[in-house]
Amino acid sequence: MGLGAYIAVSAALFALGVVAIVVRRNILYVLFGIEMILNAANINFVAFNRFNGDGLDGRMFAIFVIILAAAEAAVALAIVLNVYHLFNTTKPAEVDLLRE
Amino acid sequence: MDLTFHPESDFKLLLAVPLIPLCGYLLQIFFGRFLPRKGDWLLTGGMFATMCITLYMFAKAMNHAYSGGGHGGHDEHEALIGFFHESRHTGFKWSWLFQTGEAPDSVRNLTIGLLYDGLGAAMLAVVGVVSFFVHLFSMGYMQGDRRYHIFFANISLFTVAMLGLVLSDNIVFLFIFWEIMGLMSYLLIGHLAQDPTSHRINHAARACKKAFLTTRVGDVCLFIGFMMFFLHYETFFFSELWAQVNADVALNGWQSWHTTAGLFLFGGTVGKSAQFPLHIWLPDAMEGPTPVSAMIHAATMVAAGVFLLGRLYPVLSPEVLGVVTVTGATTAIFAATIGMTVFDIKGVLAYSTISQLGFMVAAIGCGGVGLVAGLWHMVTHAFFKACLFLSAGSVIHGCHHEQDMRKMGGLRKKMPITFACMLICTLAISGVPLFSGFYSKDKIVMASFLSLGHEFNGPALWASIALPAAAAITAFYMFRLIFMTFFGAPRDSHVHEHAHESPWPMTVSLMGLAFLGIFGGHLWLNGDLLGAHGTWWEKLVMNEHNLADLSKMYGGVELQNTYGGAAMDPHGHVAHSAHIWALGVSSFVAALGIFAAWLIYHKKKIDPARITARLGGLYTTVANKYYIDEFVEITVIKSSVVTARFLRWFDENIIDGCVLLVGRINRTLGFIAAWFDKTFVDGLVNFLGTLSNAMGSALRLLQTGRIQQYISFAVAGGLLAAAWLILS
Amino acid sequence: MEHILSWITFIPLIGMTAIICLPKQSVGLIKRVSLVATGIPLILATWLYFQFDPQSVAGGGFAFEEHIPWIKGISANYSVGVDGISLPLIWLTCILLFLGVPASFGIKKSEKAYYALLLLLEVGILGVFISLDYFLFYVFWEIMLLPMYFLIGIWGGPRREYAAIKFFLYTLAGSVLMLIAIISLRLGTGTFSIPEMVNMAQAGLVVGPEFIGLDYSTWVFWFLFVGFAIKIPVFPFHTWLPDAHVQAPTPISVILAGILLKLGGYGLMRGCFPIMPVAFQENAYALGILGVISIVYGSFVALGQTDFKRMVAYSSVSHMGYVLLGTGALTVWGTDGAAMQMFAHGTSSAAMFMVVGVIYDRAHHRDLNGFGGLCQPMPIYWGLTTICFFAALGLPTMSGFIAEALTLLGAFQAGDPRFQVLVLISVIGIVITAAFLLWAIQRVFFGSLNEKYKDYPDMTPREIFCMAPLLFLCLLFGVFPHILLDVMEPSVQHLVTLLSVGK
Amino acid sequence: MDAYIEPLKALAPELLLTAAALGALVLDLLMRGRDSRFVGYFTLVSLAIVAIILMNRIGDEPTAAFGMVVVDNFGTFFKLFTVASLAVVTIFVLSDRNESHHHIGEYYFLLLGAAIGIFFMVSTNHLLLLMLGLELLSLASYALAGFHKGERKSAEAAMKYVVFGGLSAGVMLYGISLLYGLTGTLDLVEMAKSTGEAMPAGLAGQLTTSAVPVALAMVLVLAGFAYKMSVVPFHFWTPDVYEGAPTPVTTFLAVASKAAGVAALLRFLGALFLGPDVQSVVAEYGASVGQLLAILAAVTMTLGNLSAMRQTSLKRLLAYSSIAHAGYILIGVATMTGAGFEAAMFYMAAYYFMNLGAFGFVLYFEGTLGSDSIEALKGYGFKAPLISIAMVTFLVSLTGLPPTIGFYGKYLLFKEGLDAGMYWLVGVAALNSVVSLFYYFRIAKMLFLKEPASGSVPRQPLFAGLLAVLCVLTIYFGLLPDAIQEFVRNCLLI
Repeated sequence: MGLGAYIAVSAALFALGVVAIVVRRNILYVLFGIEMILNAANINFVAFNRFNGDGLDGRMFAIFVIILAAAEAAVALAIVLNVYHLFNTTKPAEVDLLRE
Repeated sequence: MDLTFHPESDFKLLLAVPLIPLCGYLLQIFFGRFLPRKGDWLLTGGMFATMCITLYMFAKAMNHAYSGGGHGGHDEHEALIGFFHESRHTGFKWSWLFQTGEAPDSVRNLTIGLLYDGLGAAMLAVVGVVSFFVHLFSMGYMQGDRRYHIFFANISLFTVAMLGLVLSDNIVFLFIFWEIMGLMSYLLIGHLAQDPTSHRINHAARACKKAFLTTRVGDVCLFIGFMMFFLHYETFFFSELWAQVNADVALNGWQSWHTTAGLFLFGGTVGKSAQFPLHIWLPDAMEGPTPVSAMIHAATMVAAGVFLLGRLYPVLSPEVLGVVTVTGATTAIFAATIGMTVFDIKGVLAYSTISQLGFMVAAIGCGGVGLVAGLWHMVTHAFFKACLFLSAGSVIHGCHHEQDMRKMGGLRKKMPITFACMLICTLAISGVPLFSGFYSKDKIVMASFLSLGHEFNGPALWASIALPAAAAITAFYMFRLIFMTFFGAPRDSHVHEHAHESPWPMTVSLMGLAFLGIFGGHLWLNGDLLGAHGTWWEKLVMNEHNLADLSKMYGGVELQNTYGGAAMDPHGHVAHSAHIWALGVSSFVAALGIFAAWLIYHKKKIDPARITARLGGLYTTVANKYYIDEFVEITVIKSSVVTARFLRWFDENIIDGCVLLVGRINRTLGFIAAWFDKTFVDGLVNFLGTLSNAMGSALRLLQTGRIQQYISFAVAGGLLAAAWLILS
Repeated sequence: MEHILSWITFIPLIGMTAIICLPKQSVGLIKRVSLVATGIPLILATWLYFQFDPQSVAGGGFAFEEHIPWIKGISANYSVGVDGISLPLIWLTCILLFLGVPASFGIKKSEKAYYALLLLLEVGILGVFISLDYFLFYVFWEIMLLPMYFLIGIWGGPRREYAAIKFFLYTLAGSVLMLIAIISLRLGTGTFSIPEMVNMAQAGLVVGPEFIGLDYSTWVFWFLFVGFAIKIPVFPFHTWLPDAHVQAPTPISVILAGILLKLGGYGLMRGCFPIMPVAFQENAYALGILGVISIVYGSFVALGQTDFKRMVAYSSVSHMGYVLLGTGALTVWGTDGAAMQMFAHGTSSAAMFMVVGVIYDRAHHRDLNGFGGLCQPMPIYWGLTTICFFAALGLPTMSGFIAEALTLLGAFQAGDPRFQVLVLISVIGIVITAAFLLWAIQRVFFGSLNEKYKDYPDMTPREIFCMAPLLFLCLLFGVFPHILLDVMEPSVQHLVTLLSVGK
Repeated sequence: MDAYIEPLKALAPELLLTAAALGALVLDLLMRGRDSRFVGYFTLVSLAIVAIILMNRIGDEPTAAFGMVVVDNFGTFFKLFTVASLAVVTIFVLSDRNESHHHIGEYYFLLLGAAIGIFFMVSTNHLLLLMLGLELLSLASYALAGFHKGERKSAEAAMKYVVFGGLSAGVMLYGISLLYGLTGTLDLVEMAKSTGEAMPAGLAGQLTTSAVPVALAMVLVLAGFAYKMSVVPFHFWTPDVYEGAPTPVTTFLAVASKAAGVAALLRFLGALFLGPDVQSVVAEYGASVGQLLAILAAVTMTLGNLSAMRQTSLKRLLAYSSIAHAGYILIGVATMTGAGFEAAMFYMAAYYFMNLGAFGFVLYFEGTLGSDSIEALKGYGFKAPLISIAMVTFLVSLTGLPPTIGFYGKYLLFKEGLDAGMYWLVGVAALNSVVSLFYYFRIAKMLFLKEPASGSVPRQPLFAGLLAVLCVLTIYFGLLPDAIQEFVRNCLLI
């Protein structure tokens, strides 16, 4: 299985993530979308590191990204929770006090 | 006393001529109100001094002229040119524009001085005398005016302007004084516009504006004219201008631009001397107090225009002179006809002035002897017209500011002195022999004949027909005035009862001027008594039988634009025959006119009403001054006002609101917030404002507040960027 | 006295600081301080004017120069100096600002801020006139805007906000163009020093890239020109002027018309034409046309006005047209006339605005048709007004006449014969100017007196004190023009030689 | 052992900051959150110490630590910038009248945390560390944005911020991964240096073979920076978050966080395209990237100014103005020259004074009037003259008129732009500064040209004093910018 396949997968994942962020009604799915993007990046890192390049840069990076993702998820969820309390909705489309 | 000409001392004297009244003016304007009698004595006294100086200098001039020139001459240049003095040549000058560095010596500077020649001498004397008498007269006439001291200040500054104009040796300063005169005429004609007691307050307000603006048109022409001459000859000085033009013309002949420039110069005369079609201001100038009218009509304003022609005669090309002749002759006959229909006593005089000015201008246009005759008529006319006006003023004063002749009549008994003076001057203006007017007018007619005899051309022909006719009409309406005012039964008893002779200052000045009205022309007799040759005037300016001497007037410049000269008429035969004819014709037409007036208005053989009825439309046309005023009102004034209104609209709506349209559209789209409407309504501001505002509003549509839409926009943008980077 | 220019310029700044430190309540003291802070510069400037030897700058160069390194990062220097063109304007500035203070005594709203801004304004104006360094020039140029904005915006008439922002925007729009041009000049010449730029221009060394399809000299020239033309103001950039004038309080209109408009003309003579002489020569005729349009158009629009102040404002448009016409003609007389016109108009138009102010303070309206017969209750006012108006319409013995006559004569002699046509057209403006001024006099002063103006008081000594000196100057320079022309002449001549390089 | 101690010295500021952050947290616990102001003072002190250390570093030779951290003047400049702005922000927090000063110790902790993130962000050539720093900054910022938990606006702001930020972070990561894949290294210098023979090829090689992925990666990475700098089209979060977040936080985002973005971008571009031994191909590619940035700059400033035109909320207006200013800064960046970068850095310095001042004013009058609507400003100038005059000065500076530092900054940007031949861009910028006058002076108009409404405003002398100082500095450095310019010169990247 060559590098191309990995890239294809990650690209698909990335695209899915973006789409999810844009179209899904529920905020949680939006957050999932973000996670998907991060993981798409991860796949790239690992794959590239595996196929070309010596050293562990890519894998290290992937690990860090996982940590980042966790931290970000934590913060994000806290915020979303707070929003839910104040707006009684999980639909980002309905959270639009701040606009022109 | 020593009557030889000493340039240094004499130029200082001459300088005093305008300066005395000027100082008087300054004193008067600031302290006049505090002086006893509001300071009229101050200015009148000053004017008396001025008059004395001018007369003294005039005597010198006479002496100089009779002693054949050269006496006063310090270098043979002056000796050669006979009686002619320019202070710059005797080192008496003033660097005006620049005084330090290189500039003073450059052509760009203006080093000015005095010019005192025959023409100047005569004019100066006339102005001095007349304006003194006018001052004197005013002391009586203006009593009780609420701005008495201001009036005196202004009228003396008016005189200053004229004196300066006569003395200036370059056209720029002539122009400057010319303009000042315009200002003063504005103030003086408008004198009553500030007097709530005057019932014609609004007329005065209009009249003064009209006078200034109309003459201003002429002034601008004059400015352009001498600008064009400067462009080619780089000098403003009369003497240099004459010399260079004639040298140039002698070499290359007259060029077309000479004519153009000459016409522009003549435009100045047309404006100031109230020639057709710019004459419209002069009748309205009646709104000023009578002494002012006297000044304007006799000594200052209108004389200035003729004087200018005299000064610039050598630079006018024959074509221009033709135009001058036609204009003058036309004006003469045209104004005369109107004069017959006017009932305002001052109005008659006003139109007579215009017509007489026509005579002068036409004569100058004829050139040669005509030039002299025209200028001479200016002198004689100054005397009798001043007298006529003052008499009219005296009548009006006597009749408590009643000006309508139809209300007068039979005043002969009530105010004998006035009557006498007025009669004398009427005889003079009608050109009755032995009165001053005759001599000049007769020479004018002669001049027209002469030029016709020399060269049969349209202008000369028109002049030869129009001028005698005008002379006849003049005689007619002047005597109409006399008969209606002084003879017959009083028409308005009320006016008649209260009529009274005027106080001494007025009568004295009347008599003084009347005297000159008789003898202003008779002075010709001295020299060699009864000898037909060499009147004082001819001595002063030329010898009519030898046109080459015309150059004496212009510092020995050989004139290029006038006909004849000794060669063409060696023994003066043409001149002689023309003289005989002129004598006959002018005496005849004068008699004719007077007789007709006597028939109609004294003997009442013919009822004027019938004639007017017979004439019908023609009469009304004439009576309405040929509708010139209305015409101007419509064409010039209305059009410019309309233009102004339009341009204002244009400015406020098009220029300032260049893209107001965009604003409108946007507003209808409802994109503009209220404050914006309020703050930026038009102009570039509006353009920028509405445009950017509209775009702003469009952009606001992006900011929906929905995070996911934001993200989709962002992604789209990112893709665009990527695409760009890939494609580049 | 080697720092006299700096003193003249910055004494008002000291005065401003002093005023800021003063308490709001002590109005009298504030007024006195501002009188002093404007008076001292006036004295110094007068001394300077008569101290100045025109011949010393005959071949170019400047007098009373100061050069101090300022911003090393871009090698901009604080270098100042005067020549025959700037000195009279500096003098004029000091005069008008000094007269502007008593003229402002009528203002009753937060005086402290008002006088502080007034003094700041003076600093800006004087700074522009003395700067020989383009960066410095620009800084001062912009500093002027702010006080002007607030002076119009806070103390102005009903539509003051609109007028203020309009003034600000127009000028800013011009000055950003200027900024771009200045920067590219800096890049092209490697210096900010105006004299050096001029010298390089003489040697044809001012070169650079083309922009929006125009070659370097052309676009830089037009950018600078527009920047200054808006201030002059030249048709069609003039529409800010009437609004600004009408809304501004009297003393501010006086300063606006008297000096700020001159900055445009001065800028052209100092910072635009000599640096781009070739482009100038190419476009000289266009400038002449613009000038004539301004003259004729301005006078006609003025004739169409019914608002006294608007009329006067448009008369400024008309008069400033002569500056362009005269300079464009590229003759010494023409440029003399232009330089003189700036001074002449500075005095006469300032006086005219004071005239308007006097009547507005009494009647609280400016409708020309609403007056009539005012010469009866107010003879002095009528007298001064007449002098002032006749000065404005270029009556001989008034400085305006000298200026206009020289301009027209100069333009008529221009090497380019097409200018003669322009002159012939422009004289229409002269007649129309006379027309609307006299018409105004007739409508305001003559005729039967309107009852409600019957008992108006005549001009107060303060008002006379504000107006009389200006009229006196009009007369003085009209009768003795050499007092002014001698100072200008050498510099003007040098300017003309600079502009006619390669001709 | 020294091998570990030496680098730690190099990291002293970061460590100290971390200590301070923890200290703040602990202190808050000890105080039991009675009055958190004390924590604020503690923060100020620690910031001061850090600042002193950093000052002493200016001019030192660049050193490296752990092969990732680069300690150079460029970094130090932005660290100082961060510290300085943080100090002001802290003062803002302390004098925020809408803030109950209880149990908000973590406020300061979060600020310090964000600072740590910035510190790492600006001092590395290694994409991993850069990413980590950026994320740290972001996480802290999310929390700060939503700090007023009870307020819906604040919560919404936080949510939008986190979603948008998360996405951008992901996108950037993806871009980085692509770069890594294309060049086989995460070190920018390496990337630019490698000739392309090696397998995998360096950037130089890839540019010749596979341009499309490079372009993609480039855009994705730039998107990350653009988001931090709030450059169009990644600016959408800005107005909403600025409006919703507490004003001090907004200030922090507008100044410090934006600066961090700029710094990172400069570092990225500098290392990649302008380094000493960059491949010529790469350098050329940098030019076209510069073109892209130029376009973004034009769009950004125009859009920012136009949208600011009709705002009713002062904070929102300033948000758009900050977007516009991001555009101006990009001019300097887009020139892709050292001088251009210098201009950009100087403009950041200018931006520091004027924007802190402007936001300070917002905070002040929010605190006194309880609203940030522009209408509420009517006649405020007559009630609180000092700060209103200061505000006008800031506005003048933001418009870019003399005699303020804003003008000089703009002058430098224009100059470099013209020097780099981007006439059209400078033209757009000039037009923009005219347009910007509209809305900036709408505020000035409200302040002074309108008649004041009745009622007086409570005074905050110290706070007003701070604003006055900023105002004076704005003018002082506007007239004598040499000091700052020298400083910037010493801190240049290239």
